[in-house]
Amino acid sequence: MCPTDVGPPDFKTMLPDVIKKNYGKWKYHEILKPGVMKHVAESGDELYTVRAGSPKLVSTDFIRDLCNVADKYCDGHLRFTSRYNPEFLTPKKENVEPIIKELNKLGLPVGGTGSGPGACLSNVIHTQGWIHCHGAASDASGIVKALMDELYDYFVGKKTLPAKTRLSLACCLNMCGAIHASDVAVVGMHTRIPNIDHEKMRAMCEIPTVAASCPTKAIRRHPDPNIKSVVVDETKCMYCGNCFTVCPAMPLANAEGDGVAIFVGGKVSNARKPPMFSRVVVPHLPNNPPRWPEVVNTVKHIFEVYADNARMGERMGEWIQRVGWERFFKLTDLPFPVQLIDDFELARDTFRSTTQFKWT
Amino acid sequence: MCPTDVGPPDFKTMLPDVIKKNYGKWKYHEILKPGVMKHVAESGDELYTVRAGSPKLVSTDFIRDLCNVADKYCDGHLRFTSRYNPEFLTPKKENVEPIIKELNKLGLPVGGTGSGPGACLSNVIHTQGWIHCHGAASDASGIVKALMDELYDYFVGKKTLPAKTRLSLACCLNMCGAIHASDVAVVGMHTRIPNIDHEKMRAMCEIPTVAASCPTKAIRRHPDPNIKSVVVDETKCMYCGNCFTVCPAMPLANAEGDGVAIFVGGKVSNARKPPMFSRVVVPHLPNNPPRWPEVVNTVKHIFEVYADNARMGERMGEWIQRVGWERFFKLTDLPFPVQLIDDFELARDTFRSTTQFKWT
Amino acid sequence: MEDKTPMVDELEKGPWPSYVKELKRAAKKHDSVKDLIKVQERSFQRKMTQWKHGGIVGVKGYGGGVIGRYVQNPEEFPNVAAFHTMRVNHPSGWFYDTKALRTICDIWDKHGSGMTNFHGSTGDIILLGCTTEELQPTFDELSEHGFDLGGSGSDLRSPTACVGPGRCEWACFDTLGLIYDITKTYQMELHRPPYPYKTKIKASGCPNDCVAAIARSDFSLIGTWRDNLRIDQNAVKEYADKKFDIQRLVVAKCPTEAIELVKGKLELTHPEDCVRCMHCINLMPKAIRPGVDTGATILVGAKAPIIHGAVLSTVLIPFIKVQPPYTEIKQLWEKIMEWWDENGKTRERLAELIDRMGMPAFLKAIDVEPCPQMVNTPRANPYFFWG
Amino acid sequence: MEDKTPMVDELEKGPWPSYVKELKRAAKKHDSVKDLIKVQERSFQRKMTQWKHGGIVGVKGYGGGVIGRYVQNPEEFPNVAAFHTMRVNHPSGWFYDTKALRTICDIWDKHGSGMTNFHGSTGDIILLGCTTEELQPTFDELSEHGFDLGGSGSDLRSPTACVGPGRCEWACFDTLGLIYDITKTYQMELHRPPYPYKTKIKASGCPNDCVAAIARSDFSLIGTWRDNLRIDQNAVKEYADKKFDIQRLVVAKCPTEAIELVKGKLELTHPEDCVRCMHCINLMPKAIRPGVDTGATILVGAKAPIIHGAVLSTVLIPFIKVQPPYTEIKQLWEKIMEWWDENGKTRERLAELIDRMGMPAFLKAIDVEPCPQMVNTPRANPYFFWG
Ligand code: SRM
Ligand code: SRM
Ligand code: SRM
Ligand code: SRM
Ligand code: SF4
Ligand code: SF4
Ligand code: SF4
Ligand code: SF4
Ligand code: SF4
Ligand code: SF4
Ligand code: SF4
Ligand code: SF4
Repeated sequence: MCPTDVGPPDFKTMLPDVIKKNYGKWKYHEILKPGVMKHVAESGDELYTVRAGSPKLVSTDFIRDLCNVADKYCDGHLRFTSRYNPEFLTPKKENVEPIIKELNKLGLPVGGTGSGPGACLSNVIHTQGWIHCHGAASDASGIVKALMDELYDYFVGKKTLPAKTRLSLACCLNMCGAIHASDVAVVGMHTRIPNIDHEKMRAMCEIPTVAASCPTKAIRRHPDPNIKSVVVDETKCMYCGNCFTVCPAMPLANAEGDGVAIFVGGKVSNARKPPMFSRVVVPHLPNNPPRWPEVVNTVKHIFEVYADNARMGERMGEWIQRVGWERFFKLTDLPFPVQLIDDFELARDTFRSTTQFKWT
Repeated sequence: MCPTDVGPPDFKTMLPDVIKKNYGKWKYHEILKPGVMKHVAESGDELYTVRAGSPKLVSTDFIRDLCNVADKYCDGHLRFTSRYNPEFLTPKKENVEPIIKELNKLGLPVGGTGSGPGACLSNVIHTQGWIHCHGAASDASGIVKALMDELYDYFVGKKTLPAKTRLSLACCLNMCGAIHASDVAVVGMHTRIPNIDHEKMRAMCEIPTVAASCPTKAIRRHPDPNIKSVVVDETKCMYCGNCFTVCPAMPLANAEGDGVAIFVGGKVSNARKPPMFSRVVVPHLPNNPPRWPEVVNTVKHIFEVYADNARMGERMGEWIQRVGWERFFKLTDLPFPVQLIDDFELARDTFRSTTQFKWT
Repeated sequence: MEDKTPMVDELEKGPWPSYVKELKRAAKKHDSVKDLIKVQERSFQRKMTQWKHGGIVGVKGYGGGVIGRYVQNPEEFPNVAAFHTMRVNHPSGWFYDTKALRTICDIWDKHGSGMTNFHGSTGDIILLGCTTEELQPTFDELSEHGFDLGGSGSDLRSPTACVGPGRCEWACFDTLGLIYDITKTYQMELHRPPYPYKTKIKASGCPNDCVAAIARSDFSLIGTWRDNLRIDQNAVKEYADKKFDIQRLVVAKCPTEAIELVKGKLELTHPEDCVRCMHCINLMPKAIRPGVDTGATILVGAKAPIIHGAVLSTVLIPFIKVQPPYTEIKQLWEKIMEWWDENGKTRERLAELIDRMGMPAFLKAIDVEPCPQMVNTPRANPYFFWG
Repeated sequence: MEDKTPMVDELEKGPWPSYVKELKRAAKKHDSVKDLIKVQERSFQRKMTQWKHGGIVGVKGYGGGVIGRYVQNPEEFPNVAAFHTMRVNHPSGWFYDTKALRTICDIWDKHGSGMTNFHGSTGDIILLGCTTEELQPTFDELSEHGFDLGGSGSDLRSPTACVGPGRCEWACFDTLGLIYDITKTYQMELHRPPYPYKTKIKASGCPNDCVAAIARSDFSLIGTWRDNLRIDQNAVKEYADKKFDIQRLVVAKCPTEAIELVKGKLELTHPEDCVRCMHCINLMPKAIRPGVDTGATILVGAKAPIIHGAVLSTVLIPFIKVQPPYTEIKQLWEKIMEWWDENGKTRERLAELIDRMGMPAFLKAIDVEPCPQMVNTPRANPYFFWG
């Protein structure tokens, strides 16, 4: 009988010596250049970090590649960041350039650090998409690759941003990754009601449960009592997929209707302004694999307008808060369709109850 | 047969000559002293205004008194403000002091003007209370008199405030006067469930209508089918009085439970900050006629703390927004009972979703 | 019932003008007010209202304008057994000549209690306390003298306007003219409740909003301008010379950094950023004025808390010219009323209906194009409809 | 099915590291990934997912940790007919030695597809693509080598921590230690779904919140301090000497005007106003540091949009000391879980339950005193309960 509930390995066994020694006793850090940081401990010890980009969806050989670098320069230690980036840690300054060289040889960019003046774009938090999830309204890895190919210069620091900018993607509005507070979020969205499979419904789902799962009460019993299934009211369905989560007979995928929405202006950190939600600025762009040009261009355009207009150190949401959303739409030249106006539960609080606004 | 639908008199017939002549062509104004303004027209014409306080609930003789003053000094013209204050208008500067003298002789204070540096308190917007309304959880005229006796110096400008400060009162949470956006609002509140008169219920109300009127679904049919009436669930009733509005058999008045709540920090104007709602800071103070000492002292105390701490030109809500509510409670030394935490429909948006706060 | 009213008497004292003094003046002529004072004393003793729930009374041909009121103990207080109030509509801007005022006073002393609210918080002249029999004669006489009732019940309530062009240099449109016109045009809607609930219109000449339209009217018109505010540098210099701290009190408080002091001159360096908040104008009325391409912003949906919490008006039309005969404004209002009337439940105000049906549905129904000025932020949730 | 995958191949190009390249590397060893590439091509062609809705699979004794997945057309893609993912819990802070990593790789090449997510967005090592039969052997071998599963289903999900004391000078408590301890303590809750729905715990060492706890955990611990931040004036001078614009970039952006430049010195002139936003510290890490009386703020209730819109965590405990054995924190969490478990409906997250029952009811149930730090503003509506 194999052991169960052993829990994850104790992180302490995974720490390089310099960290063990200076654990909790760091004094300050410097960003030496994109992707390279120096942390200095109270003891005077130094710790150099090299951060690389990763596609998240990687083979075991990729991980072995990373291990090789770590064995060679980092006494066999490495870590990953909360945004999937591998980080190579070494007390030896002279190892930094060799690590970078090896990583570049592996095709991995070094960068993704910094905030305030001269920030890089870090990796994209993203989800499964068509690689694995049954609910995906868009792909994840594919569209992220297309995006990052275009935004590459922002990652490696050839182009910089006014402040930390977090780009995230989720392939349906479950928003795995909790990307709802990102500077820019790309979200897979259905725009058609579930395509009910009456056969499956009978076999696999309980009708009361299905009906109850719908937040807008769009689902009711099929009018024909012989059909033990349900129908969906087109005028009420908001394509949330909650019914599909509880019942496989209600898939929402639709080649024409599916696509993505773009949300902008969120943040997580408490620096300067409190955390904020991202807001919908483009309600729908089509799925256009493999390179999703509409999505890539829109996101890139938003980055550029932001970089050109925000003040130094101003997160995307802080910038928009300062200049106003009407100015954001003017500067980006994005249309303002009615879908952007909230009509959900807390809609009231998003309305403008003041005469203060700009003509643009 | 008498005429109907004649509509109100045409305001144009009521205007003094200087206004007729300069209608829409005013250039600037000055506040000469508390209660006295000078408006200058493009034409160079001058218009002097003297503003007096009024108890709103007045006799015809009071109005005749005002008319006497207007006849003597204002060519028989006067107006009232949106806060019930009579204003005496004259192109003659030399009439200003005599008008003030006459008004003072009548026992009427002159003041209530100004904003920014050196603002006076204006009149209290208020409602009917026990003088006339069936729903009043507190009085109106009585408590306002008690308040203004104490705050008198702020009206006449012996004491000034950092900025415009609007004090309002409503005798139940219907909030006649829409006092929900006042710097300080006193609101009559019930705290006991309706006292059902089963007899009256049968005679005067339709049970389904009564039940439907309750926003929290606290009302259901009386369990005894012989009693054609309803019962109220104590745990759900929020004493809103909506049932009483539709059915006279459900009065909420209760000598022990009734009292007032204090709301602060609202504003209406769009100057600097957008309009804001007032917020509950004291959920309950007892009715203690004729002078409501608890209420008067609390309001006065809030005025004083505000005057001592806000910056010049800062409305109460602007000040609180700058320093934070935790600081407001610290400075006023008011307790923070759980009733102040929202649990109504948009409650979510009032929670603090950031680590930014003060220890106080 | 004791005739002594010690608690009420207490409120004759003190510096602020006393409503008790007013009651006592009226009581000299009117027995009803004698009883009213006793009723007030009783309320003070019992800490409760002594009035019964409503009752439908009114005048011929009208559905509103009167609030029925009966005392709880008519045996004890027979003179206020029925003590209704009458809402009399006011001239826009609450301007009067003394002749008109004296006329009202005389009529009211003849038929009613001689007590009034000058004014009620919607803006009407409230004639406080009338028997059922005297309602019609009072109305008839008022009507003969050119006065009419205000609103009550599920009707359009008496519209109000700030003093505006009557005395204020900042009025961006003719608030008084507009409101008088609207009041006259919609007498029918004012006097014969046709709607699911009450509805209110208020007009303020500039964003200072001196009638609090944004807080308490279903349809708010607030003056604004599309061009740049005007600055008179000579006057700026006068302020500076008088040691008025322009930087700290004015420039630093501009919400959008639109205005700056540049070498002693006050300049609107970022005119496109000015949100017309009025602050700089308010503080330097001799030096700064609104622009000349003026009009109004229309906002909708303010109301008091019952039932879903208080609501402030929200922007519907960022800019509209306001000129007689006000056709566009009236058509818009009528379209809104039609939608509300068709879809609103009893006692559901416009804001509540918009919340229930959604702002997008509302815009579509009244055929108004969405624009970013309508919102503080676009939605954060992903739940929107197509088709 | 055509073997050509031109659309997928397109994504081998370009500067950003390519997941397609990774797929192709794994495909050399694993037939399943050959099919996976074709499935991806098919998705691109059809613009739709090719996967079926879930299916309950797992390993013995566990209720979570595996996501069942079946392809829609197993005839065409037999090697991914069943293609489940396994969530393997990570060492706190995602620290590894290469030995551990190579072990995982070897086990995964032996039993599964050789494809992974390093990491998933909750923080697990995602082993992507396993047949039903191989699940148990994979688990057994992982377990033998000291790895265990992460969460899935209605359980506690794998808790995560920022790198904290491991490398960051701002860590106000031992994020890694706490999260490791919590993870070990609650293995039961992690592996055998006991709750109405999923629940998450995340810990960030300071308000920068580098694991986004405030956005995505039902129970968020975020480091903070109660005393004053520390300033080293010599280091301030160095920044100034290097022409770093302290006034514009730091002082002017303090949200509360707590910090000021006074004669070249950077002074926390209003320490009581500092809201510990980290901004000044972030910009001048050599000169400014958090205080020394450190601990955490506990916030509750973050979640993604389904069903009532996304929620950010809200302050529950302004300050708590975070020290082993973390008894107080655990007791609090357990009380919250108990209340949620008792009252929550299926698929109702903590935040939604708080919204439904009301924050006051929640506070009462878990016996926490209300304080102003919990709210941005007190309520505006008058609807509160007594008794
Ligand atoms: C490594 C990592 C923590 C970990 O445990 O893995 C980390 C590490 C650091 N963060 Fe972070 N942050 C990390 C994710 C985050 C996140 C979460 C996320 O991105 O999903 C946030 C919140 C993002 C947001 O607000 O939306 C985050 C908000 C910050 C901030 C606040 C920036 C701001 O102005 O809003 C700082 C301060 C700064 O950089 O000035 C910061 C600062 C830092 C410092 C400088 C802390 C230190 O002294 O060591 C570290 C280097 C930052 C850098 O990249 O320049 N870290 N940091 C994460 C790296 C992710 C990556 O690969 O890019
Ligand atoms: C694998 C992963 C995405 C990824 O590529 O990284 C993922 C994948 C799925 N998530 Fe997730 N979620 C993943 C992190 C998240 C996060 C982020 C986090 O935990 O920090 C969130 C937002 C935070 C939160 O919990 O609110 C998240 C919010 C959801 C939701 C919405 C939950 C809600 O209450 O709003 C669902 C829907 C559900 O549970 O029915 C969901 C459901 C799912 C399911 C199980 C689909 C389903 O409906 O059954 C997905 C399985 C995909 C597949 O085929 O493998 N996933 N999911 C992440 C887990 C990897 C890991 O363990 O490390
Ligand atoms: C007479 C009146 C209009 C009327 O049609 O009756 C009026 C008249 C003026 N208002 Fe007002 N306001 C009047 C009610 C209001 C209201 C409504 C209310 O109080 O219920 C408001 C909104 C209050 C709020 O925001 O809560 C109001 C917000 C302002 C403001 C904005 C002040 C601010 O900083 O927020 C100004 C500008 C100023 O005073 O600097 C202003 C300025 C003015 C000016 C200076 C306009 C002018 O150039 O003539 C007038 C003299 C003001 C004074 O009292 O110092 N008026 N003003 C109202 C007098 C009421 C009273 O008796 O006190
Ligand atoms: C007389 C007056 C108070 C005063 O002393 O000034 C008043 C008195 C009453 N109001 Fe009011 N309201 C008065 C202005 C207002 C205002 C202010 C305004 O119009 O600008 C409001 C807030 C604005 C709004 O409409 O939202 C207001 C919001 C209410 C409400 C709540 C309406 C809502 O939708 O939230 C009710 C409850 C109702 O209609 O059932 C109400 C109901 C009432 C009733 C009719 C009581 C009832 O439930 O039947 C009161 C009759 C009292 C009596 O015995 O005479 N009254 N009421 C005001 C009318 C005088 C006038 O015509 O000039
Ligand atoms: S975001 Fe939606 S589609 Fe994508 S992995 Fe999560 S649940 Fe699946
Ligand atoms: S997708 Fe959502 S809104 Fe539409 S029927 Fe399903 S549960 Fe209801
Ligand atoms: S606030 Fe309430 S009690 Fe007072 S007059 Fe209005 S409806 Fe009557
Ligand atoms: S007072 Fe309000 S909450 Fe209470 S029973 Fe009546 S309608 Fe319901
Ligand atoms: S709202 Fe504007 S225009 Fe009207 S009186 Fe007030 S300040 Fe003047
Ligand atoms: S009106 Fe307001 S926004 Fe415009 S410049 Fe003046 S202060 Fe600034
Ligand atoms: S959250 Fe704070 S302590 Fe943790 S890594 Fe980020 S900056 Fe450092
Ligand atoms: S931590 Fe933030 S609030 Fe505190 S002094 Fe620094 S910038 Fe200001």
